[in-house]
Amino acid sequence: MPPLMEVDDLRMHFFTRDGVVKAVDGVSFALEAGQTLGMVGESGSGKSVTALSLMRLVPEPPGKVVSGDIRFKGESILRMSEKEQGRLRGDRIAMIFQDPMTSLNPVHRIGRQIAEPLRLHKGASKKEAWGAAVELLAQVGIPQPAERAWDYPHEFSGGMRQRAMIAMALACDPEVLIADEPTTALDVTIQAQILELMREIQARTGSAIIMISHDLGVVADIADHVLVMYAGKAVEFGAADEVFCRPLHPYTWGLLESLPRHDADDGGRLSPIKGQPPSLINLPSGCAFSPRCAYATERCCSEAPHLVEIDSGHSSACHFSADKDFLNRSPHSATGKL
Amino acid sequence: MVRTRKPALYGIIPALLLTGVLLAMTACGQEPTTSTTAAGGEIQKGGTLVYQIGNPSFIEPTQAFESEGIEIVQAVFDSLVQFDYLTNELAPDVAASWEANEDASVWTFHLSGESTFHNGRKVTAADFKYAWERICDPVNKSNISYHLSAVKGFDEMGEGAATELSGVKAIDDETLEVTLSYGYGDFEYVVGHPCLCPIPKEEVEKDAAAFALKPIGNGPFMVSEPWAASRYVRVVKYPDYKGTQPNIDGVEFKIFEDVETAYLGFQAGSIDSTQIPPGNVNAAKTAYGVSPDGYTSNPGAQVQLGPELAIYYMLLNNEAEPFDDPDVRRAVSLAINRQAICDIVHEGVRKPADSFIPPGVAGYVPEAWAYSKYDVEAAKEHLAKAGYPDGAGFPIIKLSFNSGPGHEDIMTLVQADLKAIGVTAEFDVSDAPTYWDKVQNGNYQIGRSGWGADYPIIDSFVYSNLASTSADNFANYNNPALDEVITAARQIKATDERIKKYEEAVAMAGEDCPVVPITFYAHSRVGSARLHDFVHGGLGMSDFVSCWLEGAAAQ
Amino acid sequence: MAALLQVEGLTKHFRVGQGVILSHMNKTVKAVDDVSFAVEQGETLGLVGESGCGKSTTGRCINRLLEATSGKIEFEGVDVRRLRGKRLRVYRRDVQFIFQDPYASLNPRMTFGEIMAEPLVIHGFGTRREREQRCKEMLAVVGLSPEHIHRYPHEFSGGQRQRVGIARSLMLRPKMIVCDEPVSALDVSIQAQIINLLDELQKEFGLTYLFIAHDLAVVRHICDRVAVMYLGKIVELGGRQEVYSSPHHPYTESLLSAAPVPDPQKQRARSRIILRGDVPDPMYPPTGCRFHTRCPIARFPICSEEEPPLRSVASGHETACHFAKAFPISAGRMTSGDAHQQDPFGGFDGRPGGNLGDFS
Amino acid sequence: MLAYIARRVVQMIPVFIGITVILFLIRSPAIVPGDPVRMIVGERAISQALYDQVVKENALDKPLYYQYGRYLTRLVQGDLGDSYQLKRPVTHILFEKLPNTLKLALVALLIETVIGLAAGILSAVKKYSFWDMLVTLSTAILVSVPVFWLGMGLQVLFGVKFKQWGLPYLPVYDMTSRDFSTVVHFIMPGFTLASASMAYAARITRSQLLEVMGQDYMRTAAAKGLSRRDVIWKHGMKNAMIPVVTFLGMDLGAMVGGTILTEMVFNWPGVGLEIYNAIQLRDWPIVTGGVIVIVFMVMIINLIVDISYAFLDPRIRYTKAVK
Amino acid sequence: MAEAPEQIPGERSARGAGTDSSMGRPPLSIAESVGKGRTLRGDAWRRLRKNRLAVAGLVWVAIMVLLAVSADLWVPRYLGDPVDIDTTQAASQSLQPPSWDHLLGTDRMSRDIASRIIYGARASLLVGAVAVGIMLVIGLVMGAVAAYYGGIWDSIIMRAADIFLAFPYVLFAIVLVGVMGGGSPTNVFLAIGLLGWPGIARIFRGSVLAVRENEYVDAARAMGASTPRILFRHIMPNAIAPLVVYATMSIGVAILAEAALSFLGMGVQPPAPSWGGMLSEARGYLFTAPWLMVYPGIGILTTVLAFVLLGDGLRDALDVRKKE
Repeated sequence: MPPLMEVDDLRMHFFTRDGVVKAVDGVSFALEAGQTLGMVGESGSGKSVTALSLMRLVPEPPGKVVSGDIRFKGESILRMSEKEQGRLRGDRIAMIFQDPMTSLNPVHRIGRQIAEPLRLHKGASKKEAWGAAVELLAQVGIPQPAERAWDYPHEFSGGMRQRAMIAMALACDPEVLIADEPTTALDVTIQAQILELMREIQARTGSAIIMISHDLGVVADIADHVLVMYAGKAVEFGAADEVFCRPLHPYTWGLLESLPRHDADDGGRLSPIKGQPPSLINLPSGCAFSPRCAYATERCCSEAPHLVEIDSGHSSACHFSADKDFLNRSPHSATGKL
Repeated sequence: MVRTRKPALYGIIPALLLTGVLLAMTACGQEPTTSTTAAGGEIQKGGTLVYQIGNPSFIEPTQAFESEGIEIVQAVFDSLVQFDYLTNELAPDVAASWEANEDASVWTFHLSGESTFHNGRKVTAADFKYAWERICDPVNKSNISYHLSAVKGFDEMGEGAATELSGVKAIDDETLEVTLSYGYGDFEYVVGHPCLCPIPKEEVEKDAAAFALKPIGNGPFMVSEPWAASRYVRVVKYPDYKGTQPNIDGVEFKIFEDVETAYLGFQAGSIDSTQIPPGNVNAAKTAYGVSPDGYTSNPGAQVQLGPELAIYYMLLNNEAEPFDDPDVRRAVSLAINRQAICDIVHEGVRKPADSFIPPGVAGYVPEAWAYSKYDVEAAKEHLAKAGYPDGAGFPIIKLSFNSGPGHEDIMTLVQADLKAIGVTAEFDVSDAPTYWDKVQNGNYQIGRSGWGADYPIIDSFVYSNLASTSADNFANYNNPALDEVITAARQIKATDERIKKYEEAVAMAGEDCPVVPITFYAHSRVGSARLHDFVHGGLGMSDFVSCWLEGAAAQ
Repeated sequence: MAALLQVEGLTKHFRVGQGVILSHMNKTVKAVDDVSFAVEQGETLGLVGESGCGKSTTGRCINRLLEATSGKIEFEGVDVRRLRGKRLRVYRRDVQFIFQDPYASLNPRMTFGEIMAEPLVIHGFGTRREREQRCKEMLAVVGLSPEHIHRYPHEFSGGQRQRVGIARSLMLRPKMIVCDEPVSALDVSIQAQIINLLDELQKEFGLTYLFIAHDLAVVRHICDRVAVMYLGKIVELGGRQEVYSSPHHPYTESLLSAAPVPDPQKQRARSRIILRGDVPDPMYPPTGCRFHTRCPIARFPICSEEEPPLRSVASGHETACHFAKAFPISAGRMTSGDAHQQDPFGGFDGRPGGNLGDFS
Repeated sequence: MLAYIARRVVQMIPVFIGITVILFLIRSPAIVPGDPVRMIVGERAISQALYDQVVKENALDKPLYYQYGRYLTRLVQGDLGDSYQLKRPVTHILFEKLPNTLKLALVALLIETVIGLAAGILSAVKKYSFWDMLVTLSTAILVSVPVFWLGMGLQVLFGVKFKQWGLPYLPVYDMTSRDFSTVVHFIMPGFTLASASMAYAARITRSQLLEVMGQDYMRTAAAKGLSRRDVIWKHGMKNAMIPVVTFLGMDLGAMVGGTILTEMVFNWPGVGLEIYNAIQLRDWPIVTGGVIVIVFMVMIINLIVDISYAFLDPRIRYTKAVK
Repeated sequence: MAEAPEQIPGERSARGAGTDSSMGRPPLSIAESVGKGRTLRGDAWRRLRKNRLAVAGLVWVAIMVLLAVSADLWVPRYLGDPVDIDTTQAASQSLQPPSWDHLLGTDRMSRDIASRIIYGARASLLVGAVAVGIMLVIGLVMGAVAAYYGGIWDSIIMRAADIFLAFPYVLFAIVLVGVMGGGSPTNVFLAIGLLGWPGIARIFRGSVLAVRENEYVDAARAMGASTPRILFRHIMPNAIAPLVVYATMSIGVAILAEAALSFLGMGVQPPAPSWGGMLSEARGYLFTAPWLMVYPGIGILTTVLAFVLLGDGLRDALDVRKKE
């Protein structure tokens, strides 16, 4: 049986006046029901575009899928008609966006917005859909849902809006829930509430979640699988414990080393990755990370590595990930964390 | 007499609308044309004539002072006497006969007794007294009271010291006696003005506001519905009218703010008679044919270009340097190429003025004013004589006038002509009220004016503009000898004698050249192809009685 | 020795306009309410809290970008709030500011050189050439190439711009720098670069930092002492070690517990406190302890009736909780599982135990 | 909501007073040259007694502030004075003309809304297409063309030439006739008056719609599975229309005041033409009275727009009413 | 006042300029560190140049300005005097259709229309520029005061702006010129300028308020910059962009307003040529001499259009959001 959702060497490029922006340039992963995939990377690494591509929400033009495939239950989404895609969206695959402030339509009532997917996909009557919307609001923990459904988004607080967004996404019991930085705009205590809610929902509905975040902590908290992205490419993929505790890619090492911790003293000095992320129009030849990589060799500058499975279920896009000596040079091994 | 300068007209296309506001008699030279149908066929009855007018301020006789209002009054009311549309000859109307005393200071009018108001009541002498007092009553602030300024008691009433005109007496229902403050042989013409008609007191007292919108008169037409502001005034024929019954059923006076729009409507076929906007005369001549007498429109000869009894002239401030010197005034007058103005601005419709008195007014003498010709060399000579050889030392002067394309064009040409003799003139343009303020206060150097008589008498031109005692003598011309001649002339009862005396006065003034005549007005109108025997007279009034509409009855 | 900066009873009210023509109908928001702390020479004090807690306002009041409503701010023993004219300028020379947004804090129409030279120009230092020289040096200090002096901000990434912002703050050799969320707009790898830079500059120039941030980890990394703020009040103040490893205020503890750590195994093992509801509207702050509407241990009337003062709980460690000592830390702690049982979705009505809590 | 309306109404008062002050000064002898008595009585010679009477009747001997107070008091009672020329109450004169101006403005608003919105939506939805270019260019031309020139051109072409060529034509000349209220009479003047506004409406619609299409909630709507069409119509339109409706409302006010040129070219018997003629005659009561009437209407329209704006946009409706 | 520059503070250790810092960080390599710094203005200019319509507008404006400025040098000699007439010849030269002698024909007064259009451009551009200059001066001062001082000043100025904005533009311009007594260009400038300032003031005020929110303004204040410095160095340059667009468009609007006033006989007075005045003269010749109406109308249309297109282009070019 094919996996619930499968992405195969996806390349989404933007054709702009200034050149071709390779926003997503080779991303592959598979997702099973009930799994949570965390997608991490810095801004511009292509994680959001990947998520939007899964929903076919990237405006085309300027965007264009130049190669690769996205399959939902073995069926290629890319080859579906627009109508079929529309039937999938919001029904089988739903999405939550980063900024709950702007992602809700300011001139429609919350209840109506939540009811809309039901009316669209389930053919519910206005009344039924409204009732279901109130129900959903209750499920995501909005007090007095029957009254609050009549509110407009600006009358909700940030946390409540994100709950409403989640309710909207959940309306049709989707099989895949894509969350694009759902907590970035929120305070940390509210973030904890939202993450808790998502965990709760997954436990109840068994849907798969794709959690996109730049915050390694959030991903570590919620994901069981992690995809690390850099400059439009997937550089590491594996189970969360593996990726966080035995990272294979120097970029992942760098990320973890850059991060101060609030749960322990970190010895006073961070080890940042040097330099700046590359321009997506003008990617360096070879490994995109090579200019910033402390371990880069000549081969890295000329030959682009592919995502290769090193351990079972743990892959990395580095020429040297299979090299045990190389891995021993990682800061993780030095500090004995490996 | 109305100085042709009042209202709305001046804003947009003043020169054209100026043609109106004249009434009187004329004169010699006009062979009455037989007004039978030119295009053949029987006179047909019925139909409504659509007639373009500007937007009137008033349509009731007490207040009407612009041509558009007076034309309506003319159709709706009959005065004591009337003028023939073509010959301008005096004829009886409500008054069957009249006579004056020796020095022409007491006039007695005998009413025919046939005229009735549209409400059915007979017109009496008292109705005239009522109407005239209404005009003179300061409460009504009428702009036309000057017509009656010769009547005894006029000043007292104007000052509020008297409530009636002591000079006007209704001896009985059919006899009206008018005593004047001074002898005035032309008074019989004055009472021919359409606005000096009788007014039914009972209607005004019932509802003055309603009367203002739907005046009730004694003329061939009656107003059929209240005046629709800015849109139209409709009149229909008055069935009980005792005079000549009109051929047409009525007239729709369609109100247009500007002639261009009206002319568009004419071209599209929905207007029967309109003025022709400047620039279209030649094309219209070709398209519609020219009326041979200039006054009568018949199919195929629809363009009416007849002269009117009015003159366009330059005012020179005779009191102030440098125009206090007659030679300077003569130089200016000689410098102006009047023919060019007529050709360029008026498309040849108007004629160059060679006197201050327009042809058609009894007393007009061709080339009476010797300096009113175009002679650059002579102009330069006079200028040199005044001490400004080739304009050297001549101050830069201000050429004042009220705004409006017509005046601007003429002044542009005048400016160019003055430049040719070395005189630099700068424009000083203002809106009409401001301009007239300046002129009245003598606060100008060269200005412009137009003058048309309300009744075609030479006195209207001579006294008002040239007598030092006249309030309208804006040129501030002061010649005591001339004043004496005019005073003498006014008291002569015999018409021919009187006119002779006036001719003498005109010649005297011509030598001094106090003002500079430019052109004699002429109208430029066009009638529709279904319109027969339609006369628009030299007095600016249209005859709606004798015209008829082809095929109108069938519609 | 007196502290370099001494803040006592700092209060800042904002008026929120609602009046038609006159402003008498306006409401007041107490953004900062009676805040006191001191910053010693050479140390870094962290000011941490969620959005709207008043930490940035505090920083701006200290720098006189905002005028405090009341309270005392003393810098080197001088009352800052009374400074005018030239003396204010001298003070501003000594206390510099680093802003959060590297995009908004640099004038887009000025080159890096002009931006960096501006403090020198304002204070009348150096000739044109000297200033340029100094800019080049300082660019090198913050890790940029001196050639960039003629370049414009929009040509650079956030991290590079933030370096220029830092360089600008150093041009006048200040004694103290107020850093207002200097790294929160930056990506992880760049953030680490800037943190290290700030660290090094402090050592190099003997700087004192007032470090304002919402990221607990960054604060822990860079600060010597930490003040935790909630709704305009300091709820806990103490050394980094003490506050992070033995927080006395339930809010501090909740905050620490809510921030996940980038280690799945550890994260799973951590206990969690899920706070109820949202931060109340600062226009209508709760009575008593401002945290009581969300507090996991507020079970007594005193919490909603009496405002707890900041009390010392250990040497150099103060906290503003009525029960800071009565309840050992563990007593207030709940696992996530507990929280669910009590209040499945965090009690969004915001009225725990019938206590008032007028927020919406 | 009531408080919001009340606040808007209260805010209108100083503006209205300011306007009356300016208009009062404009007609006062302090600013306008000339003797006000002469303007009132016209040019005929009058006695000193009558002169004094006019001065007294019009309080011309009183100080300026007194005159203003008198003016304002009468204004509030709906008395705009009598016309110098026509010697009738200004209100009567104006209210004869006002319906014509309003009708014309409403027709223009209709034309503006239909064409402007359609063009704006078309060019936004088909951004960068040929249609978009066409709309962009033609709106630029429409805002640049002098209305009187456009009006003249339309008359010549559709009124006269078309008739001459035997094509269906539009009436241009008999605006004053009895059947003046028929629809065809309104087409050309309406189009002329609406020309520039139409272009602005199209531009605003386009930019608003484009702006809205870039908003996050549009992506949310698409993520729910709505088709592109539904996303735009169900989620985009209402948001985009809020500023457009505001513009249309404000523009109705502007058009009421901007009819002078159109009325002149089409000989349309409206307030604008009346004011223009009155300026020529220095008939200040009509001029200032006409301006006051128009300004007052503009203010009322703007107030209605503001209030309806609050109804359209829930963010405004409730923010003030929360507590 | 040339104050001797003070020593730069804290010059404790002589640090090698340009060399690696003592912390051993090499300068970062920047991908695009080639070439000179790109100014915002340069960027805007580059974007403007890509907009063909805007470039067309700019070129047309330039041509018009050039024609208007150079008119005295050649127009009277080659095309004919725009004002002077030889009355003896005028009748025969009147209303000539376009020909090689008179490219755009002659008017009733026999003057060359091309010549008059060029001089009319001078009048229009002058009115546009001066009127917009007046509204800019008033508007900038009012807007800046309202935005920077706020409070009561803001209220007064903005209420005053409301009062002026409540008057319909065309109507009030006509009334104002009517009151001041038409016929003087000064009155036209003043009327258009007086009516235009509230727009400028509002935009500038809004713009200043928005710019003032930027942290770089705070940064300047935190450094101790004086109010004038903040205003002129930081706020003005950044707040001016929308005004540039608005002012450009306003020139077009002012030209239209002047044409309307002249058309109504209240603007530039004959015989001085103006486009509106020429159209007013042309009214009677719609059929007999259509060129009288066509060319001045095209003159107005194209010139205003040029300013509108230029304004559109500037708006896009100066829009910061459109960078990237």
